[in-house]
Amino acid sequence: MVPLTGYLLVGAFLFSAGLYGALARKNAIAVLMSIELMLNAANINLVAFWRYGDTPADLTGQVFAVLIIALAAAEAAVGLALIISVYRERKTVDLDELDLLAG
Amino acid sequence: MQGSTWSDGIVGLLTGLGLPDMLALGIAYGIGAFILVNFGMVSALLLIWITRKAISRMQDRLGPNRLGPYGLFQTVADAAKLISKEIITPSQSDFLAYNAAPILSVFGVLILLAVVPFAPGLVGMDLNVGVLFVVALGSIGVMAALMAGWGSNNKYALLAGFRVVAQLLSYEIPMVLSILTVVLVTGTMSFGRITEFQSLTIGGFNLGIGWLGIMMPAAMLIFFISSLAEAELTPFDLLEAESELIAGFHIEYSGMKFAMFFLAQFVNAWVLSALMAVLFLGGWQGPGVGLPVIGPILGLGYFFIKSYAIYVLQQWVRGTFPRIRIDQMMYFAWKVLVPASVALIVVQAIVQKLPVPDPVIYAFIFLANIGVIWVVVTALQRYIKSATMGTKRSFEPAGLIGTMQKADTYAMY
Amino acid sequence: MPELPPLPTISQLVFTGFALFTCASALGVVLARNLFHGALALVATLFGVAGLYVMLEAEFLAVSQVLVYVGAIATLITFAIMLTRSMMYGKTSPLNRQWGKTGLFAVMIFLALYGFVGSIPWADSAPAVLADESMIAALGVEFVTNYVVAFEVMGLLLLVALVGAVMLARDNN
Amino acid sequence: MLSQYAFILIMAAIALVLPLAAIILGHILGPRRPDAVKNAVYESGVETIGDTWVQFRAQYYLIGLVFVVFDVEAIFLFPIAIAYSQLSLFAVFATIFFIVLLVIGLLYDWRKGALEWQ
Repeated sequence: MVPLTGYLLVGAFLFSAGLYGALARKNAIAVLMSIELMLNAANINLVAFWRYGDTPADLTGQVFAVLIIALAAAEAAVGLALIISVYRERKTVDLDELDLLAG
Repeated sequence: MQGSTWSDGIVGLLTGLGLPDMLALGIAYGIGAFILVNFGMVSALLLIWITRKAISRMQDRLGPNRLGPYGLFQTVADAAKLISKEIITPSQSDFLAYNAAPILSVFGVLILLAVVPFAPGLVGMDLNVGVLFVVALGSIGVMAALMAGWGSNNKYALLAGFRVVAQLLSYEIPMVLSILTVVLVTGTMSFGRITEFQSLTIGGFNLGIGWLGIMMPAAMLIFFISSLAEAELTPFDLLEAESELIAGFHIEYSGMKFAMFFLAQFVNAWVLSALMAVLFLGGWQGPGVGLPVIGPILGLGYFFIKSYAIYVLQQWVRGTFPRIRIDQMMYFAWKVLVPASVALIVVQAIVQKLPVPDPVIYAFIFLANIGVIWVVVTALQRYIKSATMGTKRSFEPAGLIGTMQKADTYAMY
Repeated sequence: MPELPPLPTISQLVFTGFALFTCASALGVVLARNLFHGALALVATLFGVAGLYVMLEAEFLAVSQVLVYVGAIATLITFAIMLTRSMMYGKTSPLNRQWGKTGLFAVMIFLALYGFVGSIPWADSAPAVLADESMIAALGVEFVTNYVVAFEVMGLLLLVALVGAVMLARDNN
Repeated sequence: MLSQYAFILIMAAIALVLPLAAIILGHILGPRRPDAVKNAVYESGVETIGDTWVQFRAQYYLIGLVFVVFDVEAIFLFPIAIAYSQLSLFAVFATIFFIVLLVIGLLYDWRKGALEWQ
């Protein structure tokens, strides 16, 4: 049997990697991909705690994981549409050059 | 583990030799998987032969007839030729994407064989989520097409790759929804239990003809059309339209790498026919499969007859229909098939909750299917009429437009 | 003589394989200079996570993960990469100015989480679970009973995504 | 259940290795005489001009978008379909409402012409 710690560590690693990517990458699409990593990290934790919890018959963990997958899909769809429409206006998706509010 | 499966015999034999249980199971699985994968790769040779023979007969040709009986060994010779061809790697291609694409493309098809039920007890592994497994892993093919198109560093390849993806995505939705109608009736996603559902026992004897396709012809038709598109066969082969895109996303591939794409395409077509046989035509169900010894053998026979018959039907369609345009392809998927399948699901969801016995529910579902077919055919007739008239009009002198007396007589030509 | 640790079981070996594969691909996502390679690494990561779900006996989640993430989201991301010509940025550094500080921050977060996870004696074994089709059915029942509000809100969210994203992404000319 | 997926894992390994072996065999058996023209990008005999990454129309993205939404719908509907015989009338109503929401979205896109190929 794999201890719960193993899954939690994978989740922690995915989260940290996603955090780094989301903060350090210049390309907006790369940032979005990193956010997907972080969502996956959360999902791993949800499912792992469901499995190792006292009552696996209670499916709350799995339900939330499915909801997060659906949420991630909607987020990616709208986020990428935003990026595409920004690209049309500014011809770049480089977040360093996108300073619409800086005047 | 449910029921007796093929692996039990091997495991029993190995544990009898004194091997630990885990190792015995691993070896048994390894043997089974190896046979299944090889069956997939070798059957491609037969499938290509069937295709060539079927298409050539339709075009009044003989097809391959030199090597072996009925030219059966022609594809073997072709394979031997392909394996000894030079593999050209285009300069500036992306190493990772270019080389991984053909392997992934074959992998995405062969792994589907793991859940196809061949006969009672003879299924690689009857997963609880079998249906979704097939749909999910089908998306590997999409990724492979994108990787091949991008990795080749060729404009035509990338363009074709995009078209492939657009088409596969568009037709995956009607396919999933038509599978959902089956799941709604059977209440299971496992292929084994879906097959067992389609038995028809009268007086203790399993006739095995309670096929869902009889009850749900519209869903079956939607599945068949989407499977044509997913297999990239002729009415939907605009992604390799020779006249526009030269060959498709595998232009830059040669030798064995090209052969892998080719193999994946043919095996994919057969796997889709096999799935249609399982979902709508009872899989291995047929008269007499309930018998003790001869039953499984009969079942295997029924399964192969059905799946190959559907494969030949696909080739028939391929040899008959012209290629459709990309806008028609989109129109058909999103404005015909998706609404039709959603309508089927909603009607089924309501009908199955009616407080009447099962046979009445099945009769209602059948009527709903017929209704959907009627509506779709009527709508399509109207569309074809207007499209034909539009074409006619654009070929007529401008001064004559509007002076036409009877538009309907033009539509008839 | 010190006692040797017990040999890893097969499931532990497979878990280690999946975990390493997932983490390595995740690093690939954030470090790849070529954005398309990053997207491929993302696909690999998502497959690895699906493998972990299978190890956790959540098979429905595993196929959903592959279906939605690999089949749909990864394809969308690839489309967006091509549409925005993001491959052109390969010549300059893919990272912004604060990547050093951020990297340090991320490593610190990981170490903190590592210390936290390691300091708590989590359960080493899970209760047995009947992972057959009845569990998937129970999941379906949950959607339309206890979580029916979340389910309908998700439908609304998808509707908004469908409407909003199409308005944003459409060619206006 | 895990032993079932052990079979899938073994099968996946074999299904990856066999095509790889076939391609490597092709590399070994085939001749290898590359030259600059042979390795050049094929474009009907003309030299390639410009980048491969010509800009694509947003239509492809729109298809992907509608696909994502319906894919997500499917993962919600499959478990409900399995549990269908145990559901109350309220649950059935909730499911149909969910489907209707997405149909509204589809109809909106239809009216806005997002499903046309201009």
